[in-house]
Amino acid sequence: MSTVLDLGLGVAVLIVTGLSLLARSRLVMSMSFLVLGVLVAIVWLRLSSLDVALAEAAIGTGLLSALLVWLAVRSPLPPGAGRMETSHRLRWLRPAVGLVAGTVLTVVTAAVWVRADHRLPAWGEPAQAQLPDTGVEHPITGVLLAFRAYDTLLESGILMLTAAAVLALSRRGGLSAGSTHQLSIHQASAALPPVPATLSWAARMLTPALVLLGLWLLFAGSTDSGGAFQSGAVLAAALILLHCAQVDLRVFQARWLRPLLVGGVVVFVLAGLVGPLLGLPWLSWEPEWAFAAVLVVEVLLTAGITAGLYALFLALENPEGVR
Amino acid sequence: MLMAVGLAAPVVLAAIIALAGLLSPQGALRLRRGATVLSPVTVVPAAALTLLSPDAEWQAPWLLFGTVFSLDPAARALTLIAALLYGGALVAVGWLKTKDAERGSGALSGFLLVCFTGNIGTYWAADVVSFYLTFAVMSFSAAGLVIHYRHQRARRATRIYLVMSVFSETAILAGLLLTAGAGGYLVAEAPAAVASSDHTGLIVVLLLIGFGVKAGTVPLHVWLPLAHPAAPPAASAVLSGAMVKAGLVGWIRFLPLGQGPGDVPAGHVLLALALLGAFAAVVIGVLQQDPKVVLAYSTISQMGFMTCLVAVAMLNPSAAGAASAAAVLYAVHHGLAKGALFLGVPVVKHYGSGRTGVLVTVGMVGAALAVAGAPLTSGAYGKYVSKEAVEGISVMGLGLAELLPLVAVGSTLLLMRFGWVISRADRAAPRPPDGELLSWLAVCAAGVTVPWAAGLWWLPAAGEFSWTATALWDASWPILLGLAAGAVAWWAARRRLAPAWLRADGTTVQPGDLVVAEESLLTGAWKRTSRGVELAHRGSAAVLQGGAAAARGAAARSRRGIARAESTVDSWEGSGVVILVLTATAVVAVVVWGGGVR
Amino acid sequence: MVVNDVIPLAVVLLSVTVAAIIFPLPQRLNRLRSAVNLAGAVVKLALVVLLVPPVVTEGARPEFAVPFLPTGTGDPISLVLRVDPLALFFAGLSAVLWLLTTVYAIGYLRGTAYQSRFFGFFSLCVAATVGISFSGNLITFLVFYELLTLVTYPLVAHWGDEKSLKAARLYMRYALGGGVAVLVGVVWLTMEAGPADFAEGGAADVAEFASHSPTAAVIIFALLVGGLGVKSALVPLHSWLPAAMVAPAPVSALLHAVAVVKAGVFGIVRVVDDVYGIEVAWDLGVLTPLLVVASVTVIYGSYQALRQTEIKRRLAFSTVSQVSYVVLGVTMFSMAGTAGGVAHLVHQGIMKITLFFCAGLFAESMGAHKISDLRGAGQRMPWTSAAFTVGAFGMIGLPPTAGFISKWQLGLGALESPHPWVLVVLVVSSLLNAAYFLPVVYTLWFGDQHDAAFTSGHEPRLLLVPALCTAGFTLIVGLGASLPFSPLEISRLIAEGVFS
Amino acid sequence: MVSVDTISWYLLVSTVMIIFGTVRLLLVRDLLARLIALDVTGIGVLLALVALAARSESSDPVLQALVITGLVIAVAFTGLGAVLIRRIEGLREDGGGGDRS
Amino acid sequence: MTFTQFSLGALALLPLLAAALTMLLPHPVRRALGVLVALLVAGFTAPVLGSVTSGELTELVLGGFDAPLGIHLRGDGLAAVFLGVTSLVGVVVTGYAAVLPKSTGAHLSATSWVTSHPGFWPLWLGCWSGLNAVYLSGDLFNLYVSLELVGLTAVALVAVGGQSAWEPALRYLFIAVLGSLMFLAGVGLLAAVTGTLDLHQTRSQLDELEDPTLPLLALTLITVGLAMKVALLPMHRWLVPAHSAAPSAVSPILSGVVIKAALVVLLRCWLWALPAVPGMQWLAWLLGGLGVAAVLVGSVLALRQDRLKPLVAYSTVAQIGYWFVAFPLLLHGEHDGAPLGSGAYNGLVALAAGHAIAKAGLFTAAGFLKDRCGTDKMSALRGAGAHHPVLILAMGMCAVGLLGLPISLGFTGKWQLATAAVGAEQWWVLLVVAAGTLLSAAYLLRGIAPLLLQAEVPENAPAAGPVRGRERLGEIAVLIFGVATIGTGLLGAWLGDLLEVGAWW
Repeated sequence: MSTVLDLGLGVAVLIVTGLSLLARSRLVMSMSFLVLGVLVAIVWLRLSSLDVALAEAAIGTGLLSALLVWLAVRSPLPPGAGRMETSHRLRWLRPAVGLVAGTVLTVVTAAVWVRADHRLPAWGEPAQAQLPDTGVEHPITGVLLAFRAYDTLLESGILMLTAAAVLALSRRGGLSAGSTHQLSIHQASAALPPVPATLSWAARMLTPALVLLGLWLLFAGSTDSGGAFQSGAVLAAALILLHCAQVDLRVFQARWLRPLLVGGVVVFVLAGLVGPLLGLPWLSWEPEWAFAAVLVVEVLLTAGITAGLYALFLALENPEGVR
Repeated sequence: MLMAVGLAAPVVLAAIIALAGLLSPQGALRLRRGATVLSPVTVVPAAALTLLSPDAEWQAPWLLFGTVFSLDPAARALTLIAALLYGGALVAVGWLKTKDAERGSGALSGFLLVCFTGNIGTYWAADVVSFYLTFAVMSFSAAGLVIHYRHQRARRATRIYLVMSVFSETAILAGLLLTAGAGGYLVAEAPAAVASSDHTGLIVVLLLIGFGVKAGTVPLHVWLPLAHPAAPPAASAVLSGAMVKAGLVGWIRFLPLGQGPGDVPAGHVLLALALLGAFAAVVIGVLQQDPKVVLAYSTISQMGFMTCLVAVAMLNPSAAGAASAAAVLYAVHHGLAKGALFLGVPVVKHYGSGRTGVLVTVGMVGAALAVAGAPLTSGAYGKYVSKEAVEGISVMGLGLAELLPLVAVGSTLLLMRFGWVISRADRAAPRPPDGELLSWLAVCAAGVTVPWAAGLWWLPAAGEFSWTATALWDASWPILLGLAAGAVAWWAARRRLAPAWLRADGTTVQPGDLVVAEESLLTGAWKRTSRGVELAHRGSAAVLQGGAAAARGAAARSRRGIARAESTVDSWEGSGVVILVLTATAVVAVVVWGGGVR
Repeated sequence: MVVNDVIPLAVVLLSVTVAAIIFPLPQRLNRLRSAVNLAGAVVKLALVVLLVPPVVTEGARPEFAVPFLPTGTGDPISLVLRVDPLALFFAGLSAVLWLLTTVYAIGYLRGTAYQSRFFGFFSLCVAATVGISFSGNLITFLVFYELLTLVTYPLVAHWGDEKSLKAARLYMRYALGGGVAVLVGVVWLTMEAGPADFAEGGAADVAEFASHSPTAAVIIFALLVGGLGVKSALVPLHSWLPAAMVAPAPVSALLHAVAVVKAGVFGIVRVVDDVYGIEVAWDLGVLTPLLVVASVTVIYGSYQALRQTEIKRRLAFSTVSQVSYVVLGVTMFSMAGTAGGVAHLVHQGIMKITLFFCAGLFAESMGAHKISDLRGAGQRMPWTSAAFTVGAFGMIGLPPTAGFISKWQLGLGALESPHPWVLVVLVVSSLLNAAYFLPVVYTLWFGDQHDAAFTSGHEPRLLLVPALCTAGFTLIVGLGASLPFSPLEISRLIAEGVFS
Repeated sequence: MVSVDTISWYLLVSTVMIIFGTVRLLLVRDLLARLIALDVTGIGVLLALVALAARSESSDPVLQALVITGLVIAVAFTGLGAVLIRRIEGLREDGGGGDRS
Repeated sequence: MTFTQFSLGALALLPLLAAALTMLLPHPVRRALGVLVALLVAGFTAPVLGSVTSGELTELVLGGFDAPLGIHLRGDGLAAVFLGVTSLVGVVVTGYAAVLPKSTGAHLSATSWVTSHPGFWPLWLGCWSGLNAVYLSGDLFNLYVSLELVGLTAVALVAVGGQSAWEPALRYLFIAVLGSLMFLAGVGLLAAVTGTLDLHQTRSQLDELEDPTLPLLALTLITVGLAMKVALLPMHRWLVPAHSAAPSAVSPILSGVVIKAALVVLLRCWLWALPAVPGMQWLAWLLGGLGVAAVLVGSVLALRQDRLKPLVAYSTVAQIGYWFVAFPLLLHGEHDGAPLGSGAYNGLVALAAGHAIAKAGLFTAAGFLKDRCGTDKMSALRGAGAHHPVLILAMGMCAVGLLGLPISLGFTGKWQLATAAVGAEQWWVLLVVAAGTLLSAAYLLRGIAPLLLQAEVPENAPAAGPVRGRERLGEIAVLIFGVATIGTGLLGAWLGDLLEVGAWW
């Protein structure tokens, strides 16, 4: 049974992949990608990776696809198409090359995979053994915030800096508190279709539920599936909903967005600095206070991720006078 | 030490004249005038040296490659006449009233002074390098004498003189280098070294050519008839009296005379050329109109005589000592006599009339007789010892001893022509006696005495004059013959018996006779060579340019190709195609072929 | 001894320091710039003079080394500054002539723009030259050799017009091409025989290498000499030199007399004498081809000089010819010849710099660029003309100038050597030299006076004094050739070392 | 514990996704399509990692954590890309702008 | 924990922290903080360099969790060299950006476009953090994360250059991310068969592997991905617009150090993570061939440019070629003590380090001129150097480094490359080095020299205006690069010693 399921799932994934890659319309592409996200989340559930599935659902399907769909909606036709005619030669060359190269690569890679002599990771046992020292019970959270906290820190840095980057591409270079304000809803709404009242109402009603879900995911993370990323994504989704419902978030954006954005990283680094101050390596938590540290970091990280994702969304609207 | 002073004093004074330019114009003029007046004093150390220390030597191991100057009998005699001639010339140039002085007299005196140093240096040099040094100094500073008047003739003469000097210097340099390379660094060892060298013939030829220019050997004499008339008379006097003798000295010093088997071909050639010079110069000389040109041809003729002696020394090693001593003695005599004649040219002009006229006439005739070798003159002594030296050598069946007196016939003819020409020359307004007259008188007086003294006391190898009637007759008949021939010629000229083309005004044969031919020969050769080189040059340049153009074309094509390729990857898709192809190729190449997946 | 070891480094750094001070100086601080320049030059001369007694008489070899390149195995290759007589010889030349050229350049460039840049690179150029002279191995030599290429580029291009830039580009193309050839040669040789420390009589490692694989040794020799031949303007690699005459006169003077051309020739001397060793080079059979090339260069350069009507171009081709005398001397395989060649290194320098100084003076004061423009210069600019005459006589090889000394010594060397025919080359070249210099001298002194079209011949003192000094040197060096510490004596010492 | 065949299957699916995404990314002109292709490639890579994680008993936490990290990075670059696309197309809408990308 | 170990962590985390903090600050304070942090980072580099100089490999086990579970930071020779170079470039560029804020890009103010961009500061510090993380990382996945940090911040740094920079930035983004993903795919492949992510453990695990195909495939993917990020020839087209459109303070960072991050990762994979697998030489030869093409083609293309910054960018493309020319030599003599491979490796690192400094200087200078004159068209810039003698000198020094003439690391690198080639009897390398040198001379002379030396400056030339004190300071930055280009040339031997520490052999 499982074979059929896997086969079906796989084929579905490939079909949707094809659709999202080859479709002519941007909207179809992005919607297909959204579907792909859902399918992949299922695949990951099938591969017994609940956390990843959650993350995919929240981040991948939720936010990532939302970004793309939004982009497709805002500019549905590929502008400038046909303006830059490629030479006649390349017209038939491109698909041919793509086909041949893709086939060759696939065949070779598949052949290699088939011959591969898999070896199970060597970190299974030490991970089990050292998990108690981290103060968390959920192994994935343990990996994220203790064993490979460095990766996580850099990665939250990436998100923060990406947010910084997109803010920098907005008015006033993301500098002043008013910057986010100015590119926000007022200019954007002029172009957006008016939001139906029902949607606005639904968004407002949905928000507390989402916030709750987010908080649950956050605090569950230490013991069970879930964690800062999933939680942050849900919270960001809540903010975006509110934004779309034209709730006035200006004060939040002006006052809180940037502090929240950097808070996670700052506290993470400072927490990492405690170790060296005590003579331990960077980013080490003593078992005694490990849980507290992880919790603080996780909470602030969630806030940071929320802010970062929200900022990405906010920055999608072009500031006026972009030229 | 005196030697060093003798060499340095003139140079120092010349330097002062040159450096006077540092002062204000008036100051410079005053200083130069003073130096000019003082200049004759600088020959005194050299003259004193010849009288006081006959075997002086001065070594300066730090100088050049180690320098030695020393005095030997030949040098002693020649130095004395050089000192006299230069002294006379300097007096003639310097001791004049300012209004009579020639323009730029400072420069003329300066060049004379430097020339003097070079000239006595060639006599004194005891090593090849200092010989070459002094010879070059003399040669090139003489150009300053020739060009003095800067008129067209002077320029041409200077140019030709310089070209010939450069050839001469180069040949001498090569010859001396070979000599030194063969171990003859010191002059005393040079003839032996040349004789034992692997390149004896080459050295001899190089030296004959090199010194031949200076000594006026045909066909290298052409500068003489051009330079002498162009230069101021005082300068001509030293040119003819002292400087041309340096070539002779060079031969005597370096040719392997008295060494080896003798009878070398070079000797025969030299002898033939010398005789040709001695006689041909007469023919050409009598056809000239300028008195100094006539004198110049006389010099060529006389130098031919002396060259004969050198040739004889080459051909007959056993007679080498006597022949070269005779040559030196003859040179001493000829230097003073000819110097007196040259100095006399302006004297005749300025003092030839009036109270001084008689004195001038007597002096000039005396000097002319001496050159011709009239009995009781120094010329007779010189000719006598020469004849003794060449006894037994014959040319084309005629004994050289019989041929040489005929030179005196020629000389007589030439000097008659000189007298004729100069007597008809313009006379300037008489002026009170000054340095010009004084110096001429001094040289005349010296001409009477010095050769005798030098020959008898300093040059014993030359032998003494035999006061026999034969000898006196030997000295007299050529003169008489010459006078007779001259009278016939004069008569013939009066009657216009000579063919129309034969005119004695320097147009039938121009001064410098062969120079035109030689010039055109040289320029032609140069043109041909340079045309050839030019062709080769242009050819190679064309090949290179063609190559460069081809390379440029190829480079431009490849640049264009690269740019086209670049424009392909300019677009994202183009770049994407390339990247994909590359990736696929890499994977296939590495994994399939390299890794062995089949 | 310890102090002596530091002197070579100090001499190099001195010039660099001078450059570093001068570069940022604003244009208007002329006095300060001149003062720094002159102080540097004087101190440098003093330092070099300090080295003479220990090196020449006591036989000391002051040395300074820093590790430079890793070899992967064993000791790193060092940058070595070592003073041997040859090094001192060349350094002395550059020290003396730098001082004079600096004075000249200060006068020459007075009132023009970009002086700080000029003098900065000028000092660097000297630093490179001194570095070349003190180099103790091929790598160090290469370093300074390339440095020289670079720092002379802005000097050649100094006027900054299209012509200068083009000429400078040509120069760079040649010089870098040569530099690359040398680089390849040095890399190869270093791989095969180690860093090739200069040693009198040749490096032992190189000799051993040459005995195993003569072919490779010959190819490396060709690469090295071919590369160095570019700077030393061996025909057919000489075309950059006449083109580079667009540079300001002091630069041309320096280029021809001390720095670039000389560096190339000095390098050839080093390679032949101190890397391969003359015996090894002779056994490899590489000397005779080089001798032939040098002979061709001597004649061809003279011939080309004769064809030129511009003063500077004639001088440039004369350099092509004259510099090859050095190569001629070094490759004719005789001790006297080597001594003559090495001595000519200095002699040619002082004579040629005199001529360039004078050419610059004529151009500045009379606007004379062509030889025909020089008519009557002897009256208007007697001192310059006199200096020029001395230099020209030197070039012809007339006694008692320095040029005669080299020519004589080379002639003796040729007779001692297996190639006496070289004497013919010398003689023909002398004739040609006379043929192209005497007319200039003649024109100077005896040429027809031009109409009053020319400005009067003012002779600025700052330009004149250096020219007179070098002219004086030309005579002094010639007259005092046998004095202790004279160039000839030192080169004889060097030649003895080479043949020992 | 997931069977080896399943793992291999998903690895194959991921391979196809990666390669398909890459090919499309490199050859398509539309900016949004490129961004989506990039995301497909990214998901393909993550799918491979998850499949590898699934080899262990009770799916390997370390690899899962890495995948989550990878997802966040994917969002980050997609966000940056999306904003840039918006800006660029904003320029074009205003008429003009470069045409190279 | 020693201070050196502390420094290892601080080098990556301090700039990140600072980047976060700067986001909260107003622009002038950002500049001050930036300079302070730059100096601190340089300060932390010193102990690492110090301990590596004394032959010691510093290792930090983050969180106390050993590999393969945790992540190790390793301060070995390669890391130390690039940390040092990055610190140098970083400090100088930071100072330059602080003094001349208009070099940091252009942003949209309330009403119009304004030069200077406050967003530069967090992005640059974040980028620096990523760079240091790349150099130090001992873990393959961590390398991926660090690379992404570098890549995304670098893209953003390009994008702050204003509207004209957006398209190049986007193109760069696609390439950078695609490259990283290919790298990650390769890492996944390796992890499947090794079960570890640690570099050293990967190597020992692969040593036991019989079938070479999977490591080869992984290496190929990694290599192609990273070569894309380094901009090896046929994959170089993104670099030119990105590096030339970037703000003046950013181009030197991008060309100087950012592409080196990918190179370091490439070296880590080739030399540390993988043992000598048969078949690798195929890839090495492919890279070598592309390297040769890059040297030649890049130079020729540089010659054709009519704007300054693209010229300098193409020069980077050409220089990149040299690093890859070394690859075939890296594998030589792997078994016998590896002297030849080590020579090529030393040469490669020296070339890359030398290029970092020299190119940073040249790009800073190019940006300086562009900012000052408002254009980088070379026809408009002719004679621009007339008023900047120091700039001329400095650019000349940098050009020495690029030409690979002594004294510079460029020379040291070429020397070692060439000696390694002679040792391996790969004569073609000598030809390439020679041709490359001459071609680079050609474009530097034709392109840059007239800017500096041409005397005829038009009256109204933008460069002719008065030079402000700040701009003089900016010139000093270029001068520092120039002096460093020359000065580091003397450090070749030391560099060789450094690289011995923690080397793979």
